[in-house]
Amino acid sequence: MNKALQVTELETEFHTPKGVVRALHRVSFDVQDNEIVGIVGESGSGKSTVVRSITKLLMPPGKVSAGTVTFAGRSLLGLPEREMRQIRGKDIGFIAQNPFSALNPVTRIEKQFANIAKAHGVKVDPSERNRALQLLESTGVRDPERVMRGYAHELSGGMAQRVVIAMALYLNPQLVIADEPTTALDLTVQRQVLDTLRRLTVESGRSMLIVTHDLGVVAAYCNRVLVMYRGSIVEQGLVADVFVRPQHPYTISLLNSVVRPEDETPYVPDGGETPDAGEPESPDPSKVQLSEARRS
Amino acid sequence: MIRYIISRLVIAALLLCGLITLSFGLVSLLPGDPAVALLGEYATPADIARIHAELGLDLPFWERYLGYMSRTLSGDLGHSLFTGSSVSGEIMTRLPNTLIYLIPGLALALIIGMASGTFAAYRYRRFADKTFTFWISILMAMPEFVLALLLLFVFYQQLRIAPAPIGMLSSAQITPPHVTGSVPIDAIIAGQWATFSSILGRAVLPIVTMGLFFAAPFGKTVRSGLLQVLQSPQIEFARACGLRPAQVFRYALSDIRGSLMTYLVLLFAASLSGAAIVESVFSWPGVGSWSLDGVLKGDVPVIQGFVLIMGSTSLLGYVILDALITLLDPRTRSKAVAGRRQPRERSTPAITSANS
Amino acid sequence: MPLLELVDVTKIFRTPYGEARAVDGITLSVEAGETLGIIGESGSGKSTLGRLILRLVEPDSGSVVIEGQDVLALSRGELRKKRRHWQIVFQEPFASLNPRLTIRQIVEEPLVVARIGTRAERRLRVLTTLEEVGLSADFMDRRPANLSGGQQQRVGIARALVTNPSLVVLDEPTSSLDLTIRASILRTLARLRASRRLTYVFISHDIETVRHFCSTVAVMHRGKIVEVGPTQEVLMAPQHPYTQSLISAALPVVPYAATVATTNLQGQIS
Amino acid sequence: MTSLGGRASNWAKQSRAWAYKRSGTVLVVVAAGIIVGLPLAAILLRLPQNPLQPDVESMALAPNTVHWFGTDGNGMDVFSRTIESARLDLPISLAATAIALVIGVPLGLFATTGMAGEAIMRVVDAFAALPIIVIAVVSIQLMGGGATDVILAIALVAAPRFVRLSRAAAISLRSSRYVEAAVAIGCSPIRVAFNHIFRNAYGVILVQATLTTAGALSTIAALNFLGVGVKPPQPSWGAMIEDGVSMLIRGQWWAVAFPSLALLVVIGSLNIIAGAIENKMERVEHTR
Repeated sequence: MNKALQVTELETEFHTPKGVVRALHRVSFDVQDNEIVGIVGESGSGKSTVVRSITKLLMPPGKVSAGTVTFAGRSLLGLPEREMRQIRGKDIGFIAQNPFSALNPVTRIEKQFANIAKAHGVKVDPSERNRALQLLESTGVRDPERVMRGYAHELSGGMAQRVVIAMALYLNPQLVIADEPTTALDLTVQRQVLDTLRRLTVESGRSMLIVTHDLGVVAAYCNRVLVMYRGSIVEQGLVADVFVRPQHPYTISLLNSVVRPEDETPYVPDGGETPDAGEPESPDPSKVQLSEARRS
Repeated sequence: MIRYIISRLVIAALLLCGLITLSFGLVSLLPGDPAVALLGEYATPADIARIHAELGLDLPFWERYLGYMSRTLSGDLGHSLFTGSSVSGEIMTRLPNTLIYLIPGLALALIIGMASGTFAAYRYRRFADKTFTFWISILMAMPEFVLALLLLFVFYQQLRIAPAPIGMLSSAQITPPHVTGSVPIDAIIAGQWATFSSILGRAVLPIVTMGLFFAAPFGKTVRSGLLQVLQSPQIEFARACGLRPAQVFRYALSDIRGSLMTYLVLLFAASLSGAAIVESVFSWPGVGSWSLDGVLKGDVPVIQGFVLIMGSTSLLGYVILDALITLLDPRTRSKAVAGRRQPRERSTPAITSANS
Repeated sequence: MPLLELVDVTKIFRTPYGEARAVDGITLSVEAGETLGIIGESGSGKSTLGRLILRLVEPDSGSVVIEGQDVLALSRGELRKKRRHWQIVFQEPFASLNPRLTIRQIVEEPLVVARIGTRAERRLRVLTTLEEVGLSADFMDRRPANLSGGQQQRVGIARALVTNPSLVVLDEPTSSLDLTIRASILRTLARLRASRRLTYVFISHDIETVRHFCSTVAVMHRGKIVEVGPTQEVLMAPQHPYTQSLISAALPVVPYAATVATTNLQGQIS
Repeated sequence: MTSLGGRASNWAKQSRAWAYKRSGTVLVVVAAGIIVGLPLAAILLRLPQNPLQPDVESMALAPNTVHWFGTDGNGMDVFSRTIESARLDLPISLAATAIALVIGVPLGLFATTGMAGEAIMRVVDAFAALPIIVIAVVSIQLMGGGATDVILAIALVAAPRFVRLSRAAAISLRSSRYVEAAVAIGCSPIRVAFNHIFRNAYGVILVQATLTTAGALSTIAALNFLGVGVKPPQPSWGAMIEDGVSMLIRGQWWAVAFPSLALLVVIGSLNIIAGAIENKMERVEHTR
């Protein structure tokens, strides 16, 4: 099998007025063709930072300080923003967590499809529009014609997420990155959306990297899993191996907290304290950014 | 749709009646007697009684109120106690003089504010942003007339490239033949382009004053609004789809469009008030200096007329704004058009501008 | 006699766009010492039901009886006096704590309001309650923003328990927390239930949590309870189609992992 | 997550961060010093020249060792007059803000619902549609024109803003989770209003009060510039600027420049303090 994505020794830092905070420690993994890889971890573990570092969507004060990201034979981190922009949306599709905050509320859905096409130099004509319609239909959107002509707020959560998926897949990307794609959805809808996602990615020759905190999603949909804790990958391997024979104490603690919460003792890292008992957890870097923007 | 617009208009009409009442009430409470103001302290009781009768001041309160209301609604704003000229006529001839610098001034503020605010937001915490913040803080601390005088000193007194602050026309210019009474319009009608361009030249400093003064708070609003929206999931998704920077900026702008428009109308209302000050610095014969004169002399119909015209202008601004915001946003439009619009708070950003 | 009894409780939200029956004729009873789980998806009306029980929202019709007391018959003042016996823990721990108060002020407030104890007695009570929920005395003078999510929720639990209530409504108390922290909060709640003989109404959208935590479960769908019964029965053999679809949609973490993992852990420790 | 860098670079970074933080504090202390110090200086200190004494011998003198800021067209000392202006201008704007606060905040906090609340908001809206300077001038004319009248007029103009602000704060806080929690533990409505709503709203109100003081100062200066309000010979920055315009046109900048600078510094100081309070409030709430 070929490697669609290879990440080696990735390190990311956040430069705050209080000093430098390292968010990722030597993160290395790969995603092969036709495979779904899950990243699990708790809030602040750096799983979203991995995704943003790969796609270079990290906002200041975040900065990748070391490592390489190779996608389809090209090294991404050295690419100028211009070329990176061409890769985003066309070669790497991105699915956001909350569809309502991801879609533009005042632009018609069809216009948003057209904008994506235009950005990548694809001519917007009726056949192109038909392709979008078909894509919407294949993601399970009922009455795609009406959805195309409407706005995001007219859709239910599940339908809106399907629209987002269709947009991410619009230009046939080889790799799809999904950041908690079903967290904002209800249980019954979650399963349908994930099924759709699986059908449209690996079953159509693509690969997918999926970030989640839900071990059930990983167990049911992923081939391989990366377990992240405080900015490092503490364990990775086939889901069947990791979930049945977890090696790292944190993974064990994570699995136990779901399966038998009544007699689980939280994982305590060497020399550290339980995150919940002593000092507050280290701040989630993405939240640091936001609160600073709000301040000004 | 039609139902929605009608409901907006009805509300506007009700507010207009309230405004008329307010302007009547405000001035009726003036402690001084307009007749005394007009005739001087040594007027005989007979003279005062005659003036009272002329002005209708001897009538009971309700009759005066209803009379005022009906006259105002039919477009008659009365006559100045001092010059005897019709208030609505004066406003009609002077309003173009004010608008000739006010509109370009606001447009300038819009351009400077938009450009600098956007630039600062994209260069958040870098040198350009810090420079921007520094100059904004200075401009925000500067009252309008101080800014006007500073510009005057630099460009007229020192550099000698701006004309003297003595109004729209220098004595050398020929006054165009009287058609509408408004000098710039008459100049256009008469085809006196030299006169007209001289007026424009003299309007440059007032325009720059207005432009800089209102660019500061507007730019600040643009910057903080953009900073927030540029961090939003919506913009992240747009970038993740590979949209061009210009497209991303359009998405960001559409998100803060409503609050920017609201702010612009607030600035417009504030600028009508600032007009009095700018006009007194530049001896500009607009509505501002005229009304100020009236207020200082206690010229009741002038005050009432001015309060009414300015109030209803900004009222109209608010109504148009409210309708535009509702109709431009598909989320509120569908509800409004269905005719079952929820009463909602208009989100007016607090004005932090010092003079407004 | 059941501790909590709801009969035909209905709440209709009226908006300019029409009426929404958030809670539609619900009849329920909870025995003392029992934990009733209410499970449902967003918009099913489960949170509104929790607030109706405590009369934080006024029902349109029906009756709510707690410990033989008709809650809806109480006057505002009487209701305030009774609140110390019936408490609630909210979903968002940070949002439910006043950011300007210290932890001590937050936990002490129910005692102050109910005029319980002298200043020193209250202080002691706050201290012991905080310890009971797993927080040391160091936390007393901190503010909510300096605590982690799990710690904030412990404060929320301490505030609910400081007046020794008999009934506690838990409105998704762990859904915004991380997995490992979720487990330890649930254990704390279970321990308190045993030591204080509490009755819980546990609102959740997570089947796994309800399976481990509740003796009885009620499934809510569009304002109605579609199925109610002992947890194991309902989850093992669901009768109503909605419950069935809910359970089939759940994504369990491979069940046999647990035993293996535990042996592994024990192996490491020894 | 851990902090990075060797000991040396760490130290350099920390000291830079310290200096950065400190520079903000220094700025606020200086700003507060100006706001408190200027009026105190005007009241307590003996000014180098009599600010009310015209002198035909020394008209329109440029800044020199005797007249540090020069003299104006009547030969009065600009430095003494600039300081003396703080005696009235600052207290008047503070008093006006205080009155506006006392009227506006309770109206806003308690008029959140019902017909009374709606009516109050409509009046506030109508006020927003009126040109403020004109309203201020009209009401000062209406009342006479002494210092108290100026205070009342400015308070009248500023109060609606406080109504709007505190009402918005009260409405958003009333639906907040912790206010619901307070109701759930049995707090009385008065306790909820003070311990939970006001305690969290006073930050925004304080910021607005500081900005309003700055705005009041600017409005007072504008009124005095237009010749309304405090009567001569009592100096005020606005009136001094107005007096100096004819000198300015001739190139004698000092009679306008120094009172303008005083206005700029004082208003700027108030803005800095408002910004600092806002920052502080944010930090308390969002330390996470």
